[in-house]
Amino acid sequence: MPKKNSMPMKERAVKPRIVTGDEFLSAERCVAIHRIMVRARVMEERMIKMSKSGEGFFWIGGPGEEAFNACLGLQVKKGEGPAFDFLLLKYRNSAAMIAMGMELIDGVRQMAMRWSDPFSAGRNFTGHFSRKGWNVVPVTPVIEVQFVMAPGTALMQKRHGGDGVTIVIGGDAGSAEGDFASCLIWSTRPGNELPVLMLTTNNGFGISTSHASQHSCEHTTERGKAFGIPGEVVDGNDPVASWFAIERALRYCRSTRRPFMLEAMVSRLYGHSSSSGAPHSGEPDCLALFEERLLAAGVLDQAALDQVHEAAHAEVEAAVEQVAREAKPTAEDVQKFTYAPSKVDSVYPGDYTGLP
Amino acid sequence: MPKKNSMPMKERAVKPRIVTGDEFLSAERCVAIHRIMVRARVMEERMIKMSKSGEGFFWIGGPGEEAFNACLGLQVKKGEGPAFDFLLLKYRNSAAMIAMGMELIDGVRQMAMRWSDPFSAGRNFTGHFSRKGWNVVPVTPVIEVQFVMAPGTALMQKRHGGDGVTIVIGGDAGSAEGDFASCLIWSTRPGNELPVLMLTTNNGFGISTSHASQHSCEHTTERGKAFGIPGEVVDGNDPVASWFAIERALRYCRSTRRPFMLEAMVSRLYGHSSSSGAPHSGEPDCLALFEERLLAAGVLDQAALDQVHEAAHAEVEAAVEQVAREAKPTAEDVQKFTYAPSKVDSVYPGDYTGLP
Amino acid sequence: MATMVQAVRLALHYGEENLGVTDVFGQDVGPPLGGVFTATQGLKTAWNTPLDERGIVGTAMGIAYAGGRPMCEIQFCDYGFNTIDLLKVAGNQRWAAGGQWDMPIVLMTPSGSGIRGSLYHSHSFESWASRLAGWKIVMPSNPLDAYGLMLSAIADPNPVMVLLPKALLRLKGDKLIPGEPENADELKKMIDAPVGDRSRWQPRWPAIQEYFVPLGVASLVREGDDATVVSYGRTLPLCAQAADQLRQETGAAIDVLDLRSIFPYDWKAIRASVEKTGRILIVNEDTEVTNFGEHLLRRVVEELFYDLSVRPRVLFGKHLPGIGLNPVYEQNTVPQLGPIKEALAALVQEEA
Amino acid sequence: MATMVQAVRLALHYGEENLGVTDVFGQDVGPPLGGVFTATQGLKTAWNTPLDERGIVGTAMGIAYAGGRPMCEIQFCDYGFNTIDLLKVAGNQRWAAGGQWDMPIVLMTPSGSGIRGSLYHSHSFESWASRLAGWKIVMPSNPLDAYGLMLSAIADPNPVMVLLPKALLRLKGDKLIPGEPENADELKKMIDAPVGDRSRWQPRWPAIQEYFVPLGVASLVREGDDATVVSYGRTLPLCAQAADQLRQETGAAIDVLDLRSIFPYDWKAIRASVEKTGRILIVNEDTEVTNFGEHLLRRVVEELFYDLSVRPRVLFGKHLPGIGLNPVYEQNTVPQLGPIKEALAALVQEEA
Ligand SMILES: Cc1ncc(C[n+]2csc(CCOP(=O)(O)OP(=O)(O)O)c2C)c(N)n1
Ligand SMILES: Cc1ncc(C[n+]2csc(CCOP(=O)(O)OP(=O)(O)O)c2C)c(N)n1
Ligand SMILES: [Mg+2]
Ligand SMILES: [Mg+2]
Repeated sequence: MPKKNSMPMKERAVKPRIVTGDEFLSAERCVAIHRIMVRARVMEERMIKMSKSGEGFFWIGGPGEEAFNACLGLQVKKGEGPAFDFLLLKYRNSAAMIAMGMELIDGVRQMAMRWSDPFSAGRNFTGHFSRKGWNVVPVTPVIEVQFVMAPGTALMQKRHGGDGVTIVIGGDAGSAEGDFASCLIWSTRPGNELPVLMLTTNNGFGISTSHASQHSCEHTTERGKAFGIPGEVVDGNDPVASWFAIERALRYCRSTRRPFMLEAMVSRLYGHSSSSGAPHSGEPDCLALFEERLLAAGVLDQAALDQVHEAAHAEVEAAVEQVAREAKPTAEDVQKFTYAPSKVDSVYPGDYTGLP
Repeated sequence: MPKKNSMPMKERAVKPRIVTGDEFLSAERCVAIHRIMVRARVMEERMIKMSKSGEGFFWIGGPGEEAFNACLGLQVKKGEGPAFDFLLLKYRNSAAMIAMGMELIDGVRQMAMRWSDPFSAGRNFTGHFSRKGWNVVPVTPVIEVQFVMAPGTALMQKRHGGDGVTIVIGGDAGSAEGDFASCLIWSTRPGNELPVLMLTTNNGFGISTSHASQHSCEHTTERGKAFGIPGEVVDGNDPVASWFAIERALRYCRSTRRPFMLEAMVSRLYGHSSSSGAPHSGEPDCLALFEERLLAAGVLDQAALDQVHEAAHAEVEAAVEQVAREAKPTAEDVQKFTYAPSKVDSVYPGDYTGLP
Repeated sequence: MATMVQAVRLALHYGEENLGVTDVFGQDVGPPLGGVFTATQGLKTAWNTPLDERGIVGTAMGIAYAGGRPMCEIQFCDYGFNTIDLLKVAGNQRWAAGGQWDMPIVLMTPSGSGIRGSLYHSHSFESWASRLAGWKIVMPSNPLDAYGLMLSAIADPNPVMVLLPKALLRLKGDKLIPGEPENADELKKMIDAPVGDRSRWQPRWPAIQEYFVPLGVASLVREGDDATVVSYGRTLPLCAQAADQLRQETGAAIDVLDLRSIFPYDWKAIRASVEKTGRILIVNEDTEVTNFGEHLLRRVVEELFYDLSVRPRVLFGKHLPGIGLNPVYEQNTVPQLGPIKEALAALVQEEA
Repeated sequence: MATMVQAVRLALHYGEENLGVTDVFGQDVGPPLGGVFTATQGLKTAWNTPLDERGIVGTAMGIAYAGGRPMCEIQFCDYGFNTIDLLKVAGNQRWAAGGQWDMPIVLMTPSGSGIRGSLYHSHSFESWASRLAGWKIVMPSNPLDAYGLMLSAIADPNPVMVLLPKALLRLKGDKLIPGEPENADELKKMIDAPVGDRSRWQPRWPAIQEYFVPLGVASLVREGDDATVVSYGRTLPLCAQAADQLRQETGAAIDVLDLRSIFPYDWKAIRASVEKTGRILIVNEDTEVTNFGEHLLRRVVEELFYDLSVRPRVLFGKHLPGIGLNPVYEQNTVPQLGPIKEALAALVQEEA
């Protein structure tokens, strides 16, 4: 519930900041991160409702990973082509996309399976982003295959010059797929090391199966050592620690043009997906924890926090309303976008048009 | 060339032995190992000739790996079922098979593609063994897939009780396949660790591609550390070192029921296969090196060595001659062994008989 | 009556107790979940694996080599496409090694559309699977057949793939499994894990009986002289429904064959029906280029060409990269009742 | 005349110089070997990879996403079966993401039997490949077509798979590639690496020219009114030979269609020929259950049933787990000249 009479910024103590160990984030940065986290959370919670109301079907997403993802998205070198960072994401990275500038309505469009969904034209599950202008390649529902693509984008970045990095993200359970190991090998070919930032968001589970029950290797970062890949494990619930761990990791990849591994310990606040009912798990909530710190440090007061939430709710509701009026795909759209136009194809010079 | 008048055993110095560091092998064991190595080498060299003469086609095999493989085969707990060791081999392990008791003529039968070939009925390439009575599962030409099967046999062994171990062997290049990593994960599931001996025979190459050009991880054993798997690297050209490294590795797996990694540095004396022409590579030859040591230590004299070679040649020639008279598969054999008989199949109660 | 997931669970239990099943495993197959569709809840040999399909298939092979009888699950067939080489090896090892080793593995996986699964929970697998020589492939369309086919899959000493139609997994059958309690609620209480904490829950298994649906035997679910329709899985009940409606509306009587076994398929049954009717429609929902139904059509053309009164027909899914999430996509990508009925009507009506 | 491997090498060189090819890579593709069949010797962008097919396909996709134009090789198609999921993703990503990204990758791999390759160097891949929606698949049967199809594969912005018939890789063609020296020995001296030390060898490239064989266009290699035979790859020259022999022996004149593109295939050409002849035989060497040729047969039956004078025929490889090494196995598993000729003769002779 938003409260009236929030304290205006200027009245607060000078230079409030949020500190972890000997690292800190300025009030301005905290406010920016917080706003992203809230907007992501509110959007995802609205989507969970949509999955129950029939406005959408399946939900899967990032509540519990907002702190880490917001810090990541804000530090991406955003742009198109090998001079910029490439992002090979999974399905819990909405906060990173929002940090990069994604409008919430675009997330809602995908959840509502609209033709206007800019990521998949109403074809893919929510959270399966794709954005060419930002080098966000299509998220595939197939776990971990992004790790065998990462060496390809990173190779082009290294060849191009500059400091573009390939950021590839997987879950803790997914690291059991051989593709994770392939990325270790391909990104350290002697003389051909590649600027790949291998991220794991470790929430301790793959659906119902605990990480601890299947993995003797506690952190994926340990697996890099045999390949000379440095790594770090960070508390993904702490935006301060996350911010600087990501900064260090990116700096290493950008400057050395070599791989780095970072594992963030995160929560999975609404369970695996709407298939498991999406009840609240009771795990530590990075947003609630951050807000306590923001209040304690006087970066924001309760009223200001409430305003952020209120604005996010309004934004999402407006989005849901508008999206409800947007067109669905039609029967004619089913074959669209199968093929790119080709001058050397006599059957499909344009798109796919059914059997030859 | 065999020489006459070889020194009889009893005239030799008392207790000659072959020493490496503070380990040694007795004369008796050396003689046994040597005889296996020679028989393996002579058989493989005859097969290379067969690949050129048209008596066979493609050749691939183990020259350069005999020392390590002979020591391995002699230490296998041989038998059928989960109480015994399982062997998940590749195509360069003929010396291990010979050490276990394989008749050379069976190797020749496969090279000559005879119906009598006990490993594949004239269907598979040479060196692609299979022997149910010895727990030698079919060697597949698909590199590295044996590493995802190993957890299965080892699971049954652990469950059965006793000290049976799964011995799985791959090449250095093959370790780049994700299946190698899968074996690390599956054999160390917490509380479900498995008695798998993961062996790599590192000859520095995969066909024409050097290990050094593709792998920042010098030895596969380094990759076990993140999973708590102990490991060792051994000079596979030295039977003494190999013997004891294998002994230690097997003892660890047998007693702790956990995985161990062993990498043997070996030579690839006739190149990758007959496709590369099979010329001698000039790499260190474990057999020649061993014979020098046997002579120097007085375990065998030149005449005795020559006799071993002579006997092996005679054995192989007799085998080649006999095999030439043995039947080839016929057109009727093409479908055989596709299905095991089944009481619940109304179309194929016996074997496959063509389309339903 | 049991649902198909319950039938599968009962069959696996029967297999554990009577047919030597040693391991039921896969992603989320063991406690606490017992499978994303709950098909493996409460089974005594069920265990969870790492998220690694290649490891799952390979481990099953290893268990079989060492004398076990494993049933492994690929959570959705959509995620089995990185294991085709292993499936090939499982199917060829006996042939390759001159008949030394059996390979008694069962691989179970949900297949097909109908659960709003979007790109990667809507794939069909049977056309791919039918190309795996050395394997046997089955796909039930009702709980009793699921029970009987699963028992045969377990008893057969060769690799058998059990494709479960995603769309039909939660539907109840109309025939009791031998030994199944008559009251569905009672069955539920006995073998469905409760919502919430399951750590101390134990199933109470009904005294179910042996019941094999032999491999390679189709089931004639509707009978008639006017035409033949061959199908299986999700589209089978739609074909039966279409036939029923046509019968009522036009009096046309149609043989509806539930293939049940995709390989080996029941050629005798297909032949007998086509010899009788001279008209055939083959229906499935897999993509239409190099579709298993095209193989059946080829057999018909090869052996029964001169028995055909009219052009033989097929109805398959579109050759497209996937099935989209918005229902508009799914409805226009894979066969639904309407088009099946239209195709059947056209088949019956065409002048010979 | 160039062999097919030389033609491929020339095409890749042309692609590097003129069509933006950035990477030619795969196992043993770079120096010193230049490919197990030498198809990539001397190419300036060729490099060796780890022994990891999934890494190869994935890296190609990554390169394409980042604006490159990669040509990757799977050493033998037999070793590509652990990458089917990745091939599916490469084929569906454009569709899945609403057309945002092109995926201009070429995947080249030797396919089929004929080199005494035993179980794992004899597989055919086209039936599998034809199921990969979003891909285009080609398979040349002579060096000039290999050159022209490879150029089209490179120029096309979609994923294109180039299947090279193993058995024909070292055979010379009978037509010059535009710009190819007339003397085959000279070509060899210019572009084949010497035996022995190659560390300082450099190719001298002839001034070859652009020559596209458009995707989806078959080639009519023999003409006649009496029957149609459709094939590609290893079995195509056998079909042509059989047609020639029949013409000499019986006077029968047969349309021999070299499909060249497997997807999209040239339906117009097939239809025109079958409308003319009323008789068709489809030949390939892939296994016979759910074979791409069965799809073509289905199209024929669907659209040309009433134009057929006699039963349409097919000749494929047997549904078996593999091809054995002993030549007895291979001869009795995949179509050879004798059976092809017999089938053609029977097709022509049958009374309408
Ligand atoms: C190859 C593949 N196998 C199985 C699945 C089904 N699946 C979807 S998410 C998931 C668990 C993933 O766990 P993790 O990698 O830890 O990521 P998290 O969901 O916990 O973020 C599974 C098994 C899949 N999508 N892809
Ligand atoms: C999956 C797979 N990919 C490629 C090949 C082709 N191939 C056969 S042997 C080989 C090299 C193997 O090298 P390594 O693992 O080091 O074993 P080595 O031959 O050196 O003993 C390759 C690439 C194969 N057999 N299987
Ligand atoms: Mg997780
Ligand atoms: Mg090697």
